Amino acid sequence: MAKHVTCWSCDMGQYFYILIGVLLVHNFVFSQFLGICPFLGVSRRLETAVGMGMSVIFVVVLSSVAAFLINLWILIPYHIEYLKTVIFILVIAALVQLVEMVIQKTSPVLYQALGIYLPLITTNCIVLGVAVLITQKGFDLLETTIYSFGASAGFLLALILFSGIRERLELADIPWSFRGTAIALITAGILSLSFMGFSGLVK
Amino acid sequence: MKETLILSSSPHIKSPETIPSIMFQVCLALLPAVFVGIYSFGARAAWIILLSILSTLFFEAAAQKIMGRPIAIRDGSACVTAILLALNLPPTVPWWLVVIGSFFAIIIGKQIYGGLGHNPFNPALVGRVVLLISFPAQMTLWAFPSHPLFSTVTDTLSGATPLGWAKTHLITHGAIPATLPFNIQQLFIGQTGGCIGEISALALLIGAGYLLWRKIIPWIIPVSFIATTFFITGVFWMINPHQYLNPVYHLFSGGLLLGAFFMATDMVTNPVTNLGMLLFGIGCGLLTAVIRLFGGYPEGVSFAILLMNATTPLLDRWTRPRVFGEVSNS
Amino acid sequence: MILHHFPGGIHPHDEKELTAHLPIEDAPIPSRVFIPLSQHIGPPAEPIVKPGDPVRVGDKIAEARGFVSANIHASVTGTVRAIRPYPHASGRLAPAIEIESEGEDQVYVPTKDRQDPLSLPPQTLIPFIREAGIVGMGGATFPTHVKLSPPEDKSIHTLIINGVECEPYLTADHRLMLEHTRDIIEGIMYIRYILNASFSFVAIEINKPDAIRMMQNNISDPHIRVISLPKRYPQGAEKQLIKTILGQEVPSGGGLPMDVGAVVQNVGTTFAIYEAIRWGKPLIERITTVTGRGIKTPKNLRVRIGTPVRDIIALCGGWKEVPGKLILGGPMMGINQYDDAVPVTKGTSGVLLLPREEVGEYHPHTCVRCGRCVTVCPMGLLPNFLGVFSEHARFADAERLHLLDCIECGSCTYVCPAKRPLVQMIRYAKGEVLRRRKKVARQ
Amino acid sequence: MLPELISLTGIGFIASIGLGIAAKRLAIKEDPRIEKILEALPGANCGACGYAGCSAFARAVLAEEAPVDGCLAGGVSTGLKVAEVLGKKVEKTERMVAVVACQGTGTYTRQRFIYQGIDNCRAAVNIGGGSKACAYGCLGLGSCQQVCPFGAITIKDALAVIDTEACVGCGICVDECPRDIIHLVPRKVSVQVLCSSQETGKNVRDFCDIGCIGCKRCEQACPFNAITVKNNLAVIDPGKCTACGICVDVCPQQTLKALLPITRQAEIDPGKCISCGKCKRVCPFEAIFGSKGAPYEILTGKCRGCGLCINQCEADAITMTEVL
Repeated sequence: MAKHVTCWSCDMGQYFYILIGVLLVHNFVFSQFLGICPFLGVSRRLETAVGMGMSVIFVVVLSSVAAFLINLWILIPYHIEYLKTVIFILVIAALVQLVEMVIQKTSPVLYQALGIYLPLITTNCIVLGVAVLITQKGFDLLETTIYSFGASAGFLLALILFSGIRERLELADIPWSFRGTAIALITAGILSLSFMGFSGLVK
Repeated sequence: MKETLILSSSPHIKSPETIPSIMFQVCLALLPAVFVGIYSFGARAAWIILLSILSTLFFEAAAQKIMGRPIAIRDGSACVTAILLALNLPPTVPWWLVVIGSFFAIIIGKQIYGGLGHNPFNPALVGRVVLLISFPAQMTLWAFPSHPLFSTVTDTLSGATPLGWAKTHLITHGAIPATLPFNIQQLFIGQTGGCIGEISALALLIGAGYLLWRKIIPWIIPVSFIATTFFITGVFWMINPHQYLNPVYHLFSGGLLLGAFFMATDMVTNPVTNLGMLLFGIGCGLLTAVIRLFGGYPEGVSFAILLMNATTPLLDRWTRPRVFGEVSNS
Repeated sequence: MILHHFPGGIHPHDEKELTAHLPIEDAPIPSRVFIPLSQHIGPPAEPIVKPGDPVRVGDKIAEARGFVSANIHASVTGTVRAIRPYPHASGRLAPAIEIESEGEDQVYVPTKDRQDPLSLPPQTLIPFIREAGIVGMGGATFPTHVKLSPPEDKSIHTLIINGVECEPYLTADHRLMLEHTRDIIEGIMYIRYILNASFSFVAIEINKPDAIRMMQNNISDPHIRVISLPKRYPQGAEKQLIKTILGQEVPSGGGLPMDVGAVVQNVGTTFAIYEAIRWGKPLIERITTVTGRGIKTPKNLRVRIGTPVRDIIALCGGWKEVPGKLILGGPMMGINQYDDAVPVTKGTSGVLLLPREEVGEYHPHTCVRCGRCVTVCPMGLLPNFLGVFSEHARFADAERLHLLDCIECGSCTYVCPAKRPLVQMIRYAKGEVLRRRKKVARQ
Repeated sequence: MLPELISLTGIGFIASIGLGIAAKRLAIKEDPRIEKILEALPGANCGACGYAGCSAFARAVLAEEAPVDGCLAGGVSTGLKVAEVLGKKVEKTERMVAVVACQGTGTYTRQRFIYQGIDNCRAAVNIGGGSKACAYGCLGLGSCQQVCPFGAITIKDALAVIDTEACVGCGICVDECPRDIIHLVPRKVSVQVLCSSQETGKNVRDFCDIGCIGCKRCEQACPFNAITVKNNLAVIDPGKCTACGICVDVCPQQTLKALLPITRQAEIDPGKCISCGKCKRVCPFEAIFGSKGAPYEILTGKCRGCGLCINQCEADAITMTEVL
């Protein structure tokens, strides 16, 4: 559904709301609980967290735009929206492979650090989630870009915050039975609670 | 045989300050607010505070017992958490809510992380936010102070805090009310609705003054916190006084003072460097103002501090002080 | 004069009232002295006497070995009894020369009387200092002749005489400045002459107003200025002192005072330099403060090097209360001993006895991140993180936080409400970092 | 039906072509054997091999910088697996085990002062040389325990105790011990001197109930001349020691201990035995009985496998067997 807005500042406000909304209020990790697997897996070190977050931003924006275009040019005209999931996954998988190869070539250090988590981007639900959501919400191309950027930047934000805490937890005297993923999940829960403070910020 | 001597690494003298002494002084500084709370809300407030202390100490001791660690309830940190939690509850809450709150504060907020010193989040705030989100009805059932000391609260009504009242009005009428239910003076001395400990700015300032004088808490965090909130709310008030509250009103209402002086300054969960503390305070202030002005909740102090707690490790990392002689002078 | 500010610092109670008013007393000659061969930084001296040899007070008994080393002299007249391992201030056994003294009444008779040393070329004065075996007497025990011979490319413009004595309890330098004012000023003239320094400062903490007055009244040279400094530990640490007076920071990562054109000398060392150049007297005795609430009668004593601490404690009436700690040096940086047989060395600025009730408690807690250590660190470090990293053997992380810049002043440990032994943790981590470096270098 | 088919296959086709090109252009060669070597390694990342973790070791093996059996933690079996990956042969390495040459628990050894400080031997040794009155003894603060990647060390009553079963002989603790009292010895039956003190016997008695006092009784008792007392301390020549345990019996301080339970035993072939009785005379344990005229026999419970009888037997009738 296309929008017809003439006021430039209202336009900007609209985009700002989309960005803030998906970055903080409906943060994919903390309030929609998507992408938890890489969130827990790659948040041990700040450096890898940043690397992972950046590659997710890259992949998500790229795949969302691709999904948007495919949706617009192929799925809608031929009335095959029901194939959305299959086709999006296909596109995402291909894109991630590409990113993986690019990183391996350009930055071996980053590649080593991200290790097995790179292929995980394929199965990072945020990627498919964003692609599906933008078609559901009826965004235009710019909104899609902003929304997908906001969503993945929110993922990066969550990763960075979380990796800081986890680096600290590594030095903490945590009871034996709660070490590792257990304490990480509890911490994520508390963070999620605090992110609920943003609720109502964007209607 | 000679008397055996003691050997240790230098230095051989230590300052008299200890963790229990710090915790004790924080408790002491909270007493004015406790008294005002009990004076305003009667025996019920006293009961909530007492219950909070008892259940918190119980959970702390039980957790340490189960984990096979020395029981350290005498270090006073659990007591501080208990009082802060109680002061952050409305005077009308049922007793089981207090117990649940202290469970989350001590067990989830602290002991699971390894106890005092390891918890990344302020335990009292963890307890409070869990309650606020899980039991919104009970947590927003306010009472007006009914002054006769040691009476039980009977008249309760919803949305009686100044901030909550203004927000409801803003949502229903599209503007804040022209005349506010409480004037600044009432807010300052504590004749207003709210949590047990947050109503009297005066009582909190007395306690805060004591802590600052004894250098128990750093001044940077509360000052930058309050100044940021004051500044942002002030700017919006100047832009549109019909929609946004007076910054002075913001300053003395809600949990801003309690949070800024007693909870943001929790040493375990805030940065250790001066610049880090400044950024921490500014961040708390910014988030508080944003949530208060634009968010769904009328009050954002708890969320703001918890969110900034999460940034503490990063702030510590990014704000290292300059090492002596580090910059080349040549 | 504008004073500059170094970061951090603490204000412990200075406890100097115990001994500040007591004139220096001469300790009686001990029956036996045990003179360690290692009383300085660098390799131990090489003995040049053997058991059975008669020695006179002031005779050289061991010779400096290597560049950074110092001569050792007999502090009493008597017979060498043995050269054997003996308790040392470092806590281990170290070789010492044992001399049995003969007679109570032994006065050192000056061998030289140089009326006007300033007429000699400056470089010729350094051998007198080297010969006398003088080392930094503030506790660092760095050989003084090395410190006074900076490399050609470093020009020294400022000489700072350190009379700060910021360690609590100690009053040895204070009394020295009061009772040997003119001699110290004479010593300053010699050092200044050797270094060709344009400016000289005598830095004294404000809590010694009589010493400041005394110095001011006796200095006639306009190029020597007495500066009274605010009371703050570690004001007397070399780097912090230079920063306060010159506003310049000694570079991090192994920088030396001479990198900013300054040399710092302790007043005790200055006095020893005076005696060495003027009278040819070697370093055979020093002023030391015997103090603390554990000793019956605190005193400022002039003791012969090698005197067992046991004798000194007995001289001062012995332990007053249940013994807790026996410390050589001040309470902030001194080394504590388990054996009172340990002898006084050139660096022993004080003998501090603390009763059990003052030091018996030791209940360290985990770090509560209060940040007090960060506030007081005079080097701008993060001692809390250094401590935690040391505990978890994360030495590379600690090194990244400038672990090696720590001067071990103890301020962090003093203020820590969790009573964590931060200095020990940091020292341990330093040792491990250096060990790892050596290992890498070997490979 | 057609649009679905075309779009799905079309997109798939385009993607595969794109990826194919990328794979060519951005190809990176990685030796697949690294993965295989990693699988063979224990993955403890202990660093005992001298490399930063198993992955680095695998690379070094491939680069022929490290030996195939360089993994001490994995031992022989791992070495064989790694060699298999590379198609190489492996020389057999002797399995080692760490031994703490001190038995000075808090019960046996006195303290010379009260130590206040961190639980770390390397830090504590700088405070007055350590609080144990013996300058050679185990400080018992657990530095070795902290660095052991295999959890083979425990501190019992201020003394490090090594679990010989869990120990893989990586030697990390040897390096960590500030007293240098942990040694690596071959993992086989042997007698160890569990003391490092070079103090005179009198001094040792002053502060320790269980230390070597240099009395030389073991030196005299050893039938193989494997023990000498140097600097007031018994030293065993591992080449000569047969682990018979005579010295263990004579040591008045209980300083000498057998490392592992005895697994060897002599056996007399009754067919070869000429019944001369020399073996019986030489046996220090009265483990051989019999009388002239009939083959001698070994008393299983008493034989300690020292092998003295083998040298005496003229008929080559005695052999050593492993009993488990």
